[in-house]
Amino acid sequence: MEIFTEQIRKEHFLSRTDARVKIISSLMILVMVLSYRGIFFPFFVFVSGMGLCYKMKIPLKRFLLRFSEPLFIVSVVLILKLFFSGKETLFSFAWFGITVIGHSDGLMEGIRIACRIMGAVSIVAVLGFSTPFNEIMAGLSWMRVPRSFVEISMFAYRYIFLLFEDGMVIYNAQKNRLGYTKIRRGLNSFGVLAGSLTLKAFDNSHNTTVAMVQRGYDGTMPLLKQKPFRLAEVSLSVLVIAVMGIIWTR
Amino acid sequence: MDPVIRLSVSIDLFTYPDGTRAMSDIGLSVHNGEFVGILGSNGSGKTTLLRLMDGLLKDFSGSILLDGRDVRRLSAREIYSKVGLVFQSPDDQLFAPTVFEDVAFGPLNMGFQESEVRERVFAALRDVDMKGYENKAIHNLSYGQKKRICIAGLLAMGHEILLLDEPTAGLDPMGEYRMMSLLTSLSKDKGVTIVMATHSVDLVPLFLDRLYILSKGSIVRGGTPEEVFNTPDDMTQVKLRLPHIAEMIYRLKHDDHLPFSKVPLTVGEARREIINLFNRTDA
Amino acid sequence: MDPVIRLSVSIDLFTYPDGTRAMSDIGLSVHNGEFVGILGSNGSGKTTLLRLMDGLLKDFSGSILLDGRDVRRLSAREIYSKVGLVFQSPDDQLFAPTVFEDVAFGPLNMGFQESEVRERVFAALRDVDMKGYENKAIHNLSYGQKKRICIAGLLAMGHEILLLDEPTAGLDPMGEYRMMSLLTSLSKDKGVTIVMATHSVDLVPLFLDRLYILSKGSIVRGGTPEEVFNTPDDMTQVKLRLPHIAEMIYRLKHDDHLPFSKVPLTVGEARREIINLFNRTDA
Amino acid sequence: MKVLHSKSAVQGLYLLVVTTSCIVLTVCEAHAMHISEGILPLNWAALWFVVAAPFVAAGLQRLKKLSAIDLSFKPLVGLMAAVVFIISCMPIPVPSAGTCSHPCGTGMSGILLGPTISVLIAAVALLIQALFLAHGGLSTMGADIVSMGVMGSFAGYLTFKALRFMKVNLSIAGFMAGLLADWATYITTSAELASGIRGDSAFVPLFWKILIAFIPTQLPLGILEGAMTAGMVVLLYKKRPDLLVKMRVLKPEEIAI
Ligand SMILES: Nc1ncnc2c1ncn2[C@@H]1O[C@H](COP(=O)(O)OP(=O)(O)OP(=O)(O)O)[C@@H](O)[C@H]1O
Ligand SMILES: Nc1ncnc2c1ncn2[C@@H]1O[C@H](COP(=O)(O)OP(=O)(O)OP(=O)(O)O)[C@@H](O)[C@H]1O
Ligand SMILES: [Mg+2]
Ligand SMILES: [Mg+2]
Repeated sequence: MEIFTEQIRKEHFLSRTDARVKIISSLMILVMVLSYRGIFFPFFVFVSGMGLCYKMKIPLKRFLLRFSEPLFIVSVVLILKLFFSGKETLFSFAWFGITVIGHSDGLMEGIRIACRIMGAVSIVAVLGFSTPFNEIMAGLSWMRVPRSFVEISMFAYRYIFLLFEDGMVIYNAQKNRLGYTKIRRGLNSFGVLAGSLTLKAFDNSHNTTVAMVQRGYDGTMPLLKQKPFRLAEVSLSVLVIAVMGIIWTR
Repeated sequence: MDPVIRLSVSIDLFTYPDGTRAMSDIGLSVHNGEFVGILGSNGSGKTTLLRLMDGLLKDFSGSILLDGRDVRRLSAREIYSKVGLVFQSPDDQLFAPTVFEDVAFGPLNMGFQESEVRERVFAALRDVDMKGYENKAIHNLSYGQKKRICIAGLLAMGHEILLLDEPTAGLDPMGEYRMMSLLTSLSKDKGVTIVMATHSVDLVPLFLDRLYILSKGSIVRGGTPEEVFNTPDDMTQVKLRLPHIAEMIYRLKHDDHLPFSKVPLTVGEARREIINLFNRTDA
Repeated sequence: MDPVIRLSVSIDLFTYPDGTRAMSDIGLSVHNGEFVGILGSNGSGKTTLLRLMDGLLKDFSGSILLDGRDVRRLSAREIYSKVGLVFQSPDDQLFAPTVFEDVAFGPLNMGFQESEVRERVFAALRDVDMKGYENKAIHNLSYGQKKRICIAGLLAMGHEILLLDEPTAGLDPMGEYRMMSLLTSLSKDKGVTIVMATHSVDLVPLFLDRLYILSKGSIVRGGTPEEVFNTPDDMTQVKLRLPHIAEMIYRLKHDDHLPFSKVPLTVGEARREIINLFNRTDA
Repeated sequence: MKVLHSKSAVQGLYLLVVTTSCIVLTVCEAHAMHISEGILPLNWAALWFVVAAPFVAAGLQRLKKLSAIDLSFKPLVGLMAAVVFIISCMPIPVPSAGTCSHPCGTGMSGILLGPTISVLIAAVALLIQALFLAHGGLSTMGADIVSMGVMGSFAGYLTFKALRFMKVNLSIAGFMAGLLADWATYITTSAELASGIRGDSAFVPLFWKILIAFIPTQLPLGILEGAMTAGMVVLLYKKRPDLLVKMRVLKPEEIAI
């Protein structure tokens, strides 16, 4: 489960910032990125995001993992736009008897989308890299996101880890009894694993509910209490948003 | 013995959905502030009995009264504000990601302020010797450590009645001893009523007020440790044994014909008996 | 002692991914056919050590040799056809829906014919006193029953080396005794090598050939039970204790100054000592 | 003992399918069935949020009602969300589009917990993926909820109900539900994607291009998803029918035998 970026949360300026401030600022910047018609602003956000990731000392592997999917999509979009849309020919060549045409206006359009993607992705990545899940949840709940939605998200988050753990546990138990030494038996073992993982998970969800009810669970999970906003953080973020806004209007 | 009866159980029959007759002809009662043990072999029904008392299993014939009221009629809140159950397997009980969050869950639900919650959590962790583990992920704990956190989770809530399903299984010998002392002091000093299923025969006579022996879903004997731990053969019949000390003195008395006046159950008593004997023959 | 060394462990350091230093400066070896115990308080690293020996944890510095070959270099088949590990928590080990399917999993993987598989399963269930439960759903068993099925699952495979993580925790006293006798006979009669983590101090001297005491991830003592169980204070330092019998005689000898010649560890020996003492003073 | 031999074909298939998908999981990393962060411009992103909102609201309403009766319902929904999360993280390569696609799992959750709850489940899974995996995105969550949550859940649920009403057996109903849920999701995603990135070009040809690019994987993926859904339902039916009753998939009398 190391793909979860939260696992690498370190002590740094952003991780200490109030989650609500981070969420609101990120969402505002995200909206600006998406509504901007040109290239400059998203690109600027992208570069700042990279800078923050660097400051947070995100390990390279996690960083690449996180950006691999968007980068991939960016390249697909660029290719699609370059060759399949637009009117003005940028270049053309023959390829197995087909004339392939690259369009300059298509390319421009592609770059615009690419910047938008990278800008948006990097701002959300910074939020994800710097904020633990339960803080985000507490923040969302403060922002009037329905409480039950927040709660099932927290359950889900917990169960994701549990499923992986239980999967590993069963895998080890099987390996220990020669479960994966022959291919045919291995497939069979894996089948047993999938089935019993499912059943165990259902049982587990039932058992833990019983344990929770025992300890006073009445249908609503207790959440982190929010500390009061700190003036310095709020004013800093207002400043950042204002600067961003000025750049955006240019 | 405090005359107030907190729990009174009388079960004619309880059958699990798969047809297992797990409980029949049970009658027992637990007084206020008592520390009662339930002993029995594997599969004799200890866990089932505790779950029945806790209101988790309802499909039985008979009655279980908590402070005089039928547990089947009580709401979850009414039961669990008084009664806390520690499950036998820690994995059934722990659900939060970290130690602190798990132990704090109960107090948070009770509506305490954050500072009070923290205080209770830290006190409970101290009681089970797990201070300093607050931020450790639950699934990274050792088995005995998990067991301790389970108990801490209940201690932090300060129930009046505790049901404990083998709380000392998997604890190291010192932990076992400390846990039992802690429970005894809860019962003696704070008046907490405790019912505990256990296999630790040797600790029973040191700490428990009274015990019941279960066999195949029925109670076969009940009373103080002295009354119940009688002869080794009676115990082997129900797959238990005497405490080692008692076993030894029993053998010395009956097989080797040393003139012990009684069969002591604990190290302390046995020392006294042996010294007495020694002085007598010496003189 | 058979001079052939089956397992030889020397670990400089093992750290869990979350930073816990779980093991350091470990050196031990297990001879063929030996029955070796590992004792230690909760969190001292018993489970970690067994998992290391079983090849489940590989990120350590040092070496673990199974029949002279590094476990990290061996394939799963090479390790697990020789070595079997019973996990501490039965829920970690049992995965099939019914008792029969779970116990049969190992033998089936070993490629036996159906009749042979059935034979092995039934023999193993008999050994752990669980005959008649073949078709019961695992999640409907009691804790002690699950524990027994775990052990049966390994017994059915007939490994040469068994690693057992507290196999008797949660078993009733008679089950505990029987299990230990069974393991001893496996080791003495069939030459199976057994390493077992345990908290059952009282049973150790009756059954084990040799034991190691772990504390905070290091071995602090090793030897025969007589060599290791020394003074109560040494034991309390590592959160263990002497067997009750030894404790009593120790107290009688050192605090009450009765002239015992040695401190016996088992009921049988203690009886002999006391009778001797008695006869001596009598005469 | 017959346990050594008997294993229904469907269950076997389910197991095989899960096996292969997990092998693939280790091979391939990029995935692209969710619409990625930033692809949709603000107006389109907002539109899809508006479309998704009533369904999410209905889901919340129903969650509130059911969890008041049964305290273990929320944890169960959370568990299903985790399952959907994992299933929809399982990338399968799409050679023709040079990308990966994945099953969505909402057909299964739609059958088991009902379509509106299943929309919620999709939303939760998507939120966690967006925040921590850059799989999908915050701004495109609305669109993804509509395709995976709304279309997937309702397609799965309605198919299952209709087939069960016609007395089709459990495994076939489950299979068809999974299959159609997957295809419905993918068609919707293609439409959303086409409208979002078309710029000045025409919608319909782009939609077809995207649709066709995904066909080589989406056809088999649908079958895989169908098998998985059927496997899950049959597994539960065989081993833990009590759970199916609790989740209101079956009536108590249906498991009496
Ligand atoms: N959920 C269940 N469904 C069916 N049978 C069950 C269930 N739980 C327990 N049993 C059976 O009921 C009997 C009593 O089980 P119980 O768990 O109460 O025993 P126990 O005394 O706690 O044993 P242990 O010492 O092993 O914990 C056992 O034979 C067990 O197999
Ligand atoms: N997966 C893990 N990740 C991090 N730390 C762990 C992990 N497993 C165990 N530990 C820690 O390592 C130490 C040794 O644990 P281990 O499970 O080996 O103890 P043990 O001797 O088996 O204890 P017990 O008697 O309670 O079973 C403990 O402090 C424990 O908290
Ligand atoms: Mg029990
Ligand atoms: Mg351990």
